[in-house]
Amino acid sequence: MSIQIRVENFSGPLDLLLHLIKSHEMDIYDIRIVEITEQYLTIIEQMQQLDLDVAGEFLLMAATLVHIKSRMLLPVSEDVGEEEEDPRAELVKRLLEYQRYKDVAELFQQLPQLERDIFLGQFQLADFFEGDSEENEVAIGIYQLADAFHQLMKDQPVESFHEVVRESLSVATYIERIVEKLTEKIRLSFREFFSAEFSRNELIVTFLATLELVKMRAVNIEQVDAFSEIWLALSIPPDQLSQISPEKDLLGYE
Amino acid sequence: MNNLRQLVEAFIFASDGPLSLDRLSVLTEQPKALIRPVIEQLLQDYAASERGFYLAEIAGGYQFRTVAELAPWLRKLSKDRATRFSKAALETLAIIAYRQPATRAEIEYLRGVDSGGVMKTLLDKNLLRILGKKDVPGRPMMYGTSRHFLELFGLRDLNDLPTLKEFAALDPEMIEADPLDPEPVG
Amino acid sequence: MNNLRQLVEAFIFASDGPLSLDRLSVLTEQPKALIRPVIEQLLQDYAASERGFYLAEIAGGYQFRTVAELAPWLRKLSKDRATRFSKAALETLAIIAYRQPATRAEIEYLRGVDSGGVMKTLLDKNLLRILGKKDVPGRPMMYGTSRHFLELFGLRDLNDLPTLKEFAALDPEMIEADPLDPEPVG
Repeated sequence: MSIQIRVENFSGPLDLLLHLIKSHEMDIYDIRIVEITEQYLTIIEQMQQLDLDVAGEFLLMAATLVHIKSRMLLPVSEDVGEEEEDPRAELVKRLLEYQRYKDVAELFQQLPQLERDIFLGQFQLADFFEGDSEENEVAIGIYQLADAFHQLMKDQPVESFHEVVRESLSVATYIERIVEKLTEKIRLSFREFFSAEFSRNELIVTFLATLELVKMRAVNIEQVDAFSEIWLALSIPPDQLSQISPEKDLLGYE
Repeated sequence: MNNLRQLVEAFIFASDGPLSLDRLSVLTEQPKALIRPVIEQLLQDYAASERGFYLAEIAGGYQFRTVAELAPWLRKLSKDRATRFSKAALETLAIIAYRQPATRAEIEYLRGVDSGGVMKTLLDKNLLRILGKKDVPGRPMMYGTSRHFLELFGLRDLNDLPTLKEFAALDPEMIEADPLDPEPVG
Repeated sequence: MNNLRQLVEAFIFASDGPLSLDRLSVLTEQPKALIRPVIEQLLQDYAASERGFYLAEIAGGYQFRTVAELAPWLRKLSKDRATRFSKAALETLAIIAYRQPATRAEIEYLRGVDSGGVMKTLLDKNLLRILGKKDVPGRPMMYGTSRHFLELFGLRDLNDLPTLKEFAALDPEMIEADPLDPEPVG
């Protein structure tokens, strides 16, 4: 009989054990541990002979059974005041609990299931409202968030971060920063741009970026008197600023 | 509003998920007290007539669904998008459904096997969700079933799950002994 | 067949697109001559009652559609889906959640694409907040997640986010490395 038992038909050692108990018509509260251990070990052995990859969990259960068997064989000491627990107790508890969920699992299988037994209307509102279709938006939770980060990090070389920050010293990036600041404040003095903390290279790039913006007619430079403060101001409405970005590639300063 | 019924019906029909009373109230700009009787009426109307679909109460909301008896026919639309579950996946789902919030360690103790892979599959299928971390050393993640789980199995809410006692009823010996505390359903 | 009407109604309801008479005949295994009057009846029934949707004849087939007058209302359905995100938004939010404070350059490096637009959307949705400026040349803005982000995802604080290590532990490939380890991971 046991020859037909294959480990992959069981979702785990508890499943296998339950099967053995049932097929030997044992009472789950009074498992004949010697017999069941023997049966269990035979199956495990056969599986190993068949060169099956016997999962660690099945071996662990084998060890548990052997341990319970040995405790059952020990003579019960009469002097002990408290009643000793049946060595099988924990296993029985686990088996009963497992049996419950196994039953529920079978019931789940029988419940009418969406897309298998029950179907929804396929009417798509988006077909009507062209234009505001939402590029495959999905509802997300913590898992999706963590998964997204996990996926991104899988492809990243370790700690390549700091270099990047330094490398971002491109004219395009600085154009964006200037625009960002100008969107906030509309008018800014030159001095506010050229912060004292700037490195030489950054000063140059910031300057080039400013010139580029002037060339694109996105920014005006104003100076009231010679040597007085130089002011930068946006010359186009902020909502048109996005049109600046496509030209980034054409800059060629990088 | 005379056409509230029409509007409610249209919203439920056009929504991609079940619509709750709250949501319907916001959408129709009408108090819930007005919407509830409309829903009641719709539920009755659809239940009374022999229709191809009916108004179902799912995941705390309302949704039109085809009737179960037509399943063999409707499968011919051959959409074949059904989720197929392994035994391991259903067991894991069952444990989490009843014990939520459940940690991976609990699930693995109850099943007797490593369940990481199965859990990841269920998470990917959006049937589980992470509920946060448990306030015990190591702060393990806690898992529960998702809204999509309710939708998939056509459950109103978690209380709609068959009670474990009902299960025990299938096996009289188990009731007598009932060695395990009935798990509160979250 | 007594329930042909029910069946036809269900097929039309559950189909991805309009169903023609021919197709309905094949699906129901009934001659067209029997199906035509059923359709006629359905068309009449839906037209007569003030319903939220009706049976429309589209592209040589039949399909249930919401009534045109309700379009302005139904448009509201596509709005206010708070927890719905595009892939770009999800990635950006994930990076900021895990790496905060994060600058735009960092986010764009990790994603490999411009993320300005997505970040603006997330800021508009009140999911991000500006944490100040980074003390590096250029003083880029640093972004973090907002309180609203925590509420939306049901997190008590940022420590409630799963760590990458825990996350990777769900991956079956990594578990197989040590199959005999009896300690459940949690």
